[in-house]
Formats: sequence, C-alpha cells, structure tokens
Amino acid sequence: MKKIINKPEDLVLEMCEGMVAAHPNMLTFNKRNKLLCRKELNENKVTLISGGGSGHEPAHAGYVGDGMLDVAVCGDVFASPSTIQVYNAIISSESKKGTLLIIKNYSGDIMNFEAAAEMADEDDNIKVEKVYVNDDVAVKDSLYTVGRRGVAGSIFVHKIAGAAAEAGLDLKEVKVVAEKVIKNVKSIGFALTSCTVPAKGTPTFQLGDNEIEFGVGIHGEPGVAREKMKTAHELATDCVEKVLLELPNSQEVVVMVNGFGATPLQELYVFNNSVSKILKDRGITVYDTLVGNYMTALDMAGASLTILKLDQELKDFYNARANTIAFKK
Amino acid sequence: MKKIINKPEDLVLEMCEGMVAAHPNMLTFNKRNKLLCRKELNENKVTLISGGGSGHEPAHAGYVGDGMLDVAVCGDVFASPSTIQVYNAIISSESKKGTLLIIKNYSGDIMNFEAAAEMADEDDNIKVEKVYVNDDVAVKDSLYTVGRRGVAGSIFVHKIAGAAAEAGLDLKEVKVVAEKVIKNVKSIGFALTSCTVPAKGTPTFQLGDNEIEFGVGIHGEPGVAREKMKTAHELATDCVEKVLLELPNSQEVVVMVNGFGATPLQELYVFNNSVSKILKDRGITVYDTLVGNYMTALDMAGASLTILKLDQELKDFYNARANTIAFKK
Amino acid sequence: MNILTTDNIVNVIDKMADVIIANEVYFCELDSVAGDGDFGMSVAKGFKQLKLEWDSLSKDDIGSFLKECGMIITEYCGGASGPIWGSAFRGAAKASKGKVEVSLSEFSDLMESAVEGIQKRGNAQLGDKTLLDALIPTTVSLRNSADNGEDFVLAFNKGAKAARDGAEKTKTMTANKGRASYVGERSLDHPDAGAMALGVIFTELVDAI
Amino acid sequence: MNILTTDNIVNVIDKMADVIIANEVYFCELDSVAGDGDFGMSVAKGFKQLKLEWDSLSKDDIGSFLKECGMIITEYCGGASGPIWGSAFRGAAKASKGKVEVSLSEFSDLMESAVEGIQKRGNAQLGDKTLLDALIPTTVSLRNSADNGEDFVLAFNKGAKAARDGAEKTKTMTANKGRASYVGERSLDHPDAGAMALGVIFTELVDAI
Ligand SMILES: Nc1ncnc2c1ncn2[C@@H]1O[C@H](COP(=O)(O)OP(=O)(O)O)[C@@H](O)[C@H]1O
Ligand SMILES: Nc1ncnc2c1ncn2[C@@H]1O[C@H](COP(=O)(O)OP(=O)(O)O)[C@@H](O)[C@H]1O
Ligand SMILES: [Mg+2]
Ligand SMILES: [Mg+2]
Ligand SMILES: [Mg+2]
Ligand SMILES: [Mg+2]
Repeated sequence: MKKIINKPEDLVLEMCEGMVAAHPNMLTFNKRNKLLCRKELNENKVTLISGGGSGHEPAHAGYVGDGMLDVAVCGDVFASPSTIQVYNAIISSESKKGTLLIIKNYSGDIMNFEAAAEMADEDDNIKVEKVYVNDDVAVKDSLYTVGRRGVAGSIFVHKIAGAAAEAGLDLKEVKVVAEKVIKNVKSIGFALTSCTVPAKGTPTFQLGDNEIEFGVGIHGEPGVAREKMKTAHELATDCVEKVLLELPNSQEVVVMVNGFGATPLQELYVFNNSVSKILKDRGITVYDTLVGNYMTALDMAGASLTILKLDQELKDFYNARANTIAFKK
Repeated sequence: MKKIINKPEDLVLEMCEGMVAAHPNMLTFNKRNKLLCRKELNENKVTLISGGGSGHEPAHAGYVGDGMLDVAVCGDVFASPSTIQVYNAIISSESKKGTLLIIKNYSGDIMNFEAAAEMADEDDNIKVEKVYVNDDVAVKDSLYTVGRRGVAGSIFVHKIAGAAAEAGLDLKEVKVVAEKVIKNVKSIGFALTSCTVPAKGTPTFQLGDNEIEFGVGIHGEPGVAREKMKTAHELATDCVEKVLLELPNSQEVVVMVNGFGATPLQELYVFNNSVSKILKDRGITVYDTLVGNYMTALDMAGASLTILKLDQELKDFYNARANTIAFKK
Repeated sequence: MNILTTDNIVNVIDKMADVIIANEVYFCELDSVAGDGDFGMSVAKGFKQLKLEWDSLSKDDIGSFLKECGMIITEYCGGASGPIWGSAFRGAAKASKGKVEVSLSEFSDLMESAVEGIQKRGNAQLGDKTLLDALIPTTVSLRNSADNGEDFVLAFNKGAKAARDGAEKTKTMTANKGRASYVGERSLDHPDAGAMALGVIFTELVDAI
Repeated sequence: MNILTTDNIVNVIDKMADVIIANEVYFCELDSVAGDGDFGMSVAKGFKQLKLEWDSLSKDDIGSFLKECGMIITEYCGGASGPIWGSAFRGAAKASKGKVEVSLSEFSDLMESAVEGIQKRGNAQLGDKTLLDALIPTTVSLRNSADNGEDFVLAFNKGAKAARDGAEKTKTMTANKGRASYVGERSLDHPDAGAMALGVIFTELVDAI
C-alpha cells in the first residue's frame, strides 16, 4: 500500500482538517464528532444531514453548503459513523422545521442513523425524518434481501432535496421530494482495480490484467460478476442498458459519469462519449451531464453511470442555485 | 494496461467529443484540428490560447470559458499539437486585440506554437504574443539547459491572464500580467506510480512498493530522484521547502494541491492539512486553496504542490469571475 | 466452576478485547471476500477504546460494567458493528443489572438478552448470514448445558464449538442482511465475517475461565 | 551505384516509413527512460499518414516529393517530432528542388540542408543529446564518402555506422534540449531516443539502395 497519508488511524481526522483548511469560508469542523457543517445555518429551513463511511470524497462534505446539505457526518473509512456522532449532528443543527436524514441503504448506516434519530426525537424533541438512497441496480431487489445499495445517486438527492429545503418546503414535503428523486435515480458501476482500505493495507480483491468486476458498490465489495475487460463503448452499452431497465419511459434525464477515485477524467469523458451517443440513439434527451469524481471508493479504478429521470418539479429544483465545494450551480 | 477506452488512436478524439457532449453550452469542437473553443468569442478582448499534449485533463479544455481561455488545442497523449493545429486555433479565434499563446515550456510545444505564430503573423497579419510557463522547480535552471517545465502553475496563468484580458487590457499588458504570474508561481511534484501511455500500453517506469519519484513532471518522465516513500507530512515538508526557496519573501499565497489522476481527494486533503500547517508555521497567509485534479498525468498516482505568490494586482485578477468546467469563481 | 463473579466477567471481557485487537487484520480479511473489508478495524476500534478507558470503568457489578462497555462500544465501534455489538453488551447488561455473580443459567439469560438486543436493532434472523448464526447456536448450547447442570468450562467448550459450526454453516447461505447481501449469489461459499469472528473469540475465551 | 533517381528516393522513404512504423513501440520504449514515452507514436503517426496519402504524392522530382512529405509530417507527427522531422524534410526538399536524380555529393547537400532545417527550428547543437548527435555524424560521413568518390552502398554503410556510434555517445551526455533536459543528471547513461532511432533507420535503409 502506497498512499499519501500519515497513520491510517489519523487519516479521517486529518482529511477533515485538510478540507476545512482548504475551504474555511464554506465549512466548520466539529472534531469530536467529525461533523463538517455549513458556515451559516439557516434555522428557518429544514436541516439536511447525510454522511456515512469515509473514502468517498468529495462525498459527503463536498456537498455541504448553500442549496445542498447542512451537515456531513464522517465515519471511518467505509464504516458508518456511530450513533453518537449522528445524534450530535442532529442536535447541533436543529432548525425550526425539523431534520431530514439522507441515508445510504446499508445496515450499518441505517442502524446508526435510526438509533440517533430515536435519541434526538425522544430526548430532545427534534422532528427527524429519514430517506434511504438505494440507486444501485447491480443486484436484483427482493423482499428477502435488505434491498439495494445507495451510491452516486445520493448526490442528486442532496441537490434536489437541498433546493426544496432552501425553497422553504416543510419537512414532510422535502421528504416527499427526496423520495421522488430516489425513485427516479439509478446507478451501476464497474471496477478495473480493487481499492485498498488503509487499515488493512492490501487490496480487497484481486483482478487479472484483463478482468473487471461488474456491478460493484463503493466499498470495494466485489461486484455481481467478474467479466472480461471490454471497450469503453461496450461498457457504456451494458451500463445504460441496466440502468434504463429500471427507469422505463425516460424522456429527459441528467447523466452522471462518476469516477471511483483512480480513473482519470480522460477515460470518463471517453465513456461519456459513448453514453451520450447511446442515449441519443434511444431518443432520450440529456438535460445535463456531470463527469468527474463525485462519489469515490478510495483509490479504486473504475466508474459508475447514474441516470436521473426528470420531471418539471425535479428539473426546477435541479436548476436552483447551489454552492458547495464539489457541486456548483 | 486496463483503461476505459476504445482504441488508443481514437482516444483523444473521443475524449474531446465526450467533453463537448457533456458541456454543450460551454464548448464547441473543431474536429479536424482538435480545438475546444468558447461558445461565444468576444472579438473585443485579447484572445487566449493554450494547449499541448492530451492526458492532463481537465487541462486545458476544462479552463476554456468566461474569464479564462478562449481555445484549447489538443495534441495526442503527451505530444504537442502540430503547427497546423495551433495555426488554425489562432486564425479561427482572431480578435481585434491580438492573441496571447500560453505555452508550457517544452521544446515540442515551443517549436509548434512558435511556427504557428510566425505563420499567423506573416500570412494573416495577426498580432501574436507568447508566454512560456516554467513553474516546475524540480530541476535546477541554468543557462545551458532549455529551462524548466510548465506544469500545474499554468492554471493560474490561465485564470489571471484571462481576467486581465476580460478586463479589456491590451495584448502587451495581458502579456505583462501573464509573465508576472509566471514569475510568481512555482510547483513541485512526486509520483507514487508511473502512468501508462495508451499507445505504449505499459508503464513508463517501475516503482517498488516503497519507492517514489520526487520531482516528476506531468508526462511520466522520471523525477530528479528516486526516494523512499514518506509520510504525507514529510512529503509536504519537502515540497513546501523546495517551492518556497524559489519564492522568497512570500507573505500571501494561493495554494494548489493537485492530483495526478489516480490519487483520491482523500489523500490530497491529508496532504493539504500538512501544507497549510507548515505555511502557517512559517507565517505565510493562505489566501485561497485549490485541492483536486487540475493538471494530471494520465493515470499516475501522485500529487504536486503549486504556490502562487500574490500581490494586489494578482489578487484582484484572481478574484474576478470565471466560469469554466474545471474552475469557477 | 459453577459461578462467574464480576471479576471473572471483567477478565473474560479483557481477554475478548485482546483477541479482537490481535485479530484485527484477520477479521478485515474475512470481511473482504463478500464485504467491504473493514470489520476487523471497526470492531477493534471500540475494544481499543475500552482498553484505554479500562481503569475508569465501573466494576461494582456485572450489569454496570457491561453497560459502560456497551456505551463505549456503541460510540467507538465503526460501521454496523457499533450498534450490533453495543446493543449486545447493553442487552447483556440489562439481564445482569446489579448482579455480582451469575450461575450458568443466569449467564444464559444474559446471552439471550444480548441476542435480543442485536435483533431489536438489526432486525436479522437465524439464517440471514450474520454473526447471529454463530451467536444463537452458542446461546442455545449454553442454555442446554445449564439445563443439564454442566459447569462453565464444559459449557464454554461446547458453546465455542457451536459458534464455529454455526459460522461454518454460513458458507451455504446467501446473505440477506448486512453488506454481503449487496453482492447477491456471490456471497455463497464464503462464511460471514462476524460469525467467523465469534467462532475465534469464543474458542479463545475457553482459556479465560 | 553512383546516382539516386526520384524512384530510388521514393523507395528509400517508403522503406523508412516501414521501419518507423514497425519500430513504433520500441521507439516509445527508448523515450521512456528519460523522456515521456511517446516518441515512437509521434513519429509513426506522421509516417502512417504519409503511407495513406502515398498514391497522391507528387513523384515528379525529388524536391517536390520531399516537400509534400515534409508537409504531411509537419501536420501529423506529434510533439517535437513534427517540427523537427518536418523541417528536416523541407530542408532536404529545398536542396533538391527540381532534381530527378542526385549524385552522392548532391545527396550530401540535401542531408546538410536537412540538418540546417532542424537547427533553425529547434536550436540544438551537436552534443545536446538530440537526434542531431546521430544525424550530423552521418551527414559528415556521407560528405567524406562523396569527397573520396565512394558509391552509395559503401557510403550508406559508413553513414549508418556513424549514426549508431553517434547515438551510442549520447549515453554520456546530459540532455540540454528536449524533454530529457527536464530530468537533469538522470538522463546520463541513457541514450537519446531520436538518435537511437536514426541508428536503426539508417541501418535498415542500407538494404533499400
Ligand atoms: N443486521 C444485522 N444483524 C446482525 N449482524 C449483522 C447485521 N448486519 C451485519 N451484521 C454483522 O456485521 C458484520 C459486518 O460488520 P462491519 O464490517 O463492521 O459492518 P459493515 O457491513 O457496515 O461494513 C457482518 O459480518 C455480520 O456478521
Ligand atoms: N530541439 C531539438 N532539436 C533536435 N532534436 C530534438 C530537439 N528536441 C527534441 N529532439 C529530438 O526529439 C526526440 C523526442 O521526440 P518526441 O518524443 O516526439 O518529443 P517530446 O519531447 O515532445 O515528447 C528526442 O529524443 C530528440 O532526439
Ligand atoms: Mg463498512
Ligand atoms: Mg511528448
Ligand atoms: Mg464491513
Ligand atoms: Mg517524447
């Protein structure tokens, strides 16, 4: 393992401090609970909190700011923040309109965010609502599983629910908007290499020179199938296919081509070239395209495709002003 | 080699097309000459053109737009664009105030940009001025060499000369401002891995598990010394030291912590944490900090530190509005 | 040995922490096959903190000791492990409130209460390919030993075997809970990290009593 | 053989293109040690384009053929190689304007004019660790052969050896021009890619006449 770090134990703390040092006008940092918060909270809007394990930078602190999140809670690498951390996030950002937790659908996050919500509700009388992002379509959803993972689609939830909160909607309404985004956003990813969790020090899995993992998440979990390496165009074809299956009758969409951390922009643009052509061939209008590292998996090489199906309401909120480190509108 | 591409020969073209597909409101594309141009040219300001080999994305097309460049000329991977390409960039973006070429100091780029400037001057009577960015401090400068490489510091030249052009300064004045930036911007980089040039298909150099190349450029050239891997803090100490040696009496600076393509943001922020502490200890005020992939070397893991020493004029131009894909102000 | 005192329990937890910390990397590796590779780190982090705060922990009675352990674990264990291990300890604390010694039967109450705590928080059942597939068999085995009047040493030996067997069985399950469920059929043939870890831990604990 | 006709020159360039294209990866490797690894690709790209447009190239006389080659190379060779090889061809074209055959002495004029073209554009001298360190010795050797009345075959054999020896010598030089200069002392012990390539090319061309 070769990484620009000091000790693995100090990594998350130093990363947060390096982030605040770079953006002192955007963020404040609560060190004990590893909370990255908006510089100025507005107590007259619904508070939005997200977070989860670290290793997904710029998620989630990169989306804290005007028009998006109020607080990002940072867990250790790939590990949900603790109940206590989330609880402190909730009570330190209380607004008059209540708090929405945007949770990626993993059992660890769910348990911690839910327990924290119960504490805040019972002990502090704060209204807390929760939404569960589950945009990854790699694995079939069924009654018998815990459902699908939340991945890069989260950023659209932050953006659009953020705009709804900023527009003054109340807690229930913001939740409805967030759930609409969740219903209409789907993703699929593939890995060219594994990532290396710093505490472990070796790659989570091994891939041959001509192999990829298709259908991976953002934690170095293996995908649903090990496949032969393909061309960018074939990969794009597979991804668009898989995602659109779950978004029938899409007419106008926002596309995100997301890098997992070690894949250069050059390749992401080549991939987007194919995605945009395939969507055009299918008669789907691309309203906007994001290409870059939005939700990463440490130093994994690979990419994901996220498609958000638009309607007028989502489009209006999507277009609203946002000013965060990693997303500006 | 595992990359999200189709054929190496088509890579640059497809990347450009993928870029324009993602940002149709920002860029137009001249396919024959691989020019990425501003959507709307302003014939009443000095035209700014930069470019060079590809593989440095988002440089340079990511800096085309309001307040920065007018045209980016894209060569093949790590290969200067041809004289003909640059010549076409010049004649297709002619303004009433002349054209400034922002050239990174490499013999290939210099020969092609200069020959193109001669052609445009002699055949088309276009006033063309040139500046040479040489911010890399890895190698000692001397009378007997061709000087130092241009690396990530280029982005500050684009930003500040761009603001000067936008403010209506004339060609000579914009050139003077650009040269002031060049004098005051210095960089140093290090590699944790080599990059792989697609046409070659194997890494340019090999590094052991515990080795880095210190003082690398952005083309997979080896650095000035092979060193043992160090902690983030030690690397930051070495880099700040080297850069500040060449910027005596710095009081207020802009810092850029630049990733080479395969290094995740997490590590860049850890690195910045150390950089910001070291600068503080030296009594230097950090006016602004950029952390991210601004000038990459394909899929190289590693980072560079760039410091821009400010004065009031540079600060004012730095603060001016800019709206490009990779840099917004 | 027919009774565990507060001191004995403190010793057992001390040993448990040592085992977890010593196996941090191995537990991460177990979680790498179908999970995200952080399990060892997540659980070790809480137990390292426990060791740090060890001297100031209440050791007045079993219940208050386990409760304080549970709070630290909830706060410091990362990921899913914080709520799961935390609620296990807090569940066990509830069943041993005020007690300064426990019989094997009472110890079984305590373990059942731990299982209940985990299930309340995490909502998983036997067969869901989680650490419950090791923990529930162990608990059942301990209860049987208590009913048969066996002593702690024999009971712990049998309990540890039940955990190892249970962990082994998770190989044949496709995960429903936790991260392994996100990889679908791919988690078949690989045991659950948490269940395997319990097998290791219980085996080592036999020597601690 | 004491004369090269337009046809002969066309053949030599054809063979030269083949050699460059066949050695694309090897030339990239040469450039990897102290350069940026793209030299083979950059130079091959222009010669591939040359082959594509081959049929439509003017073959009326040596000068106009070389001039058209030079234009394509300038446009299609990437990096430093475009201006360097382009000005070499355009320089050679200037010295052979209108000629349908050249003697060895005239051929030497043509080579000297190529060197001049490169130096005008790239500003490098002998000893700067560039392809000039192979090209200039070759040119000198050809001129000597012409002065001694040798024929083309012997002259080309000697010229190729001069190129190889010159390339070999670049190992002891620290680069002043081109990308190798950016790595300072690190370029010592490694030959220049362009010079090495000329050694290979000239050696293969001996068979083409
Ligand atoms: N709902 C649950 N109930 C009980 N145990 C669970 C549950 N979810 C996960 N686990 C256990 O936790 C282990 C994983 O812990 P850890 O790696 O810390 O969490 P994460 O899945 O968040 O990375 C699994 O191996 C499993 O034994
Ligand atoms: N100024 C120069 N004059 C002559 N030859 C040069 C000069 N600069 C570089 N070269 C030659 O070009 C070769 C490198 O070409 P290439 O790899 O295409 O360019 P780049 O350095 O831009 O990557 C060097 O090996 C050297 O022989
Ligand atoms: Mg985890
Ligand atoms: Mg080059
Ligand atoms: Mg895990
Ligand atoms: Mg080169």
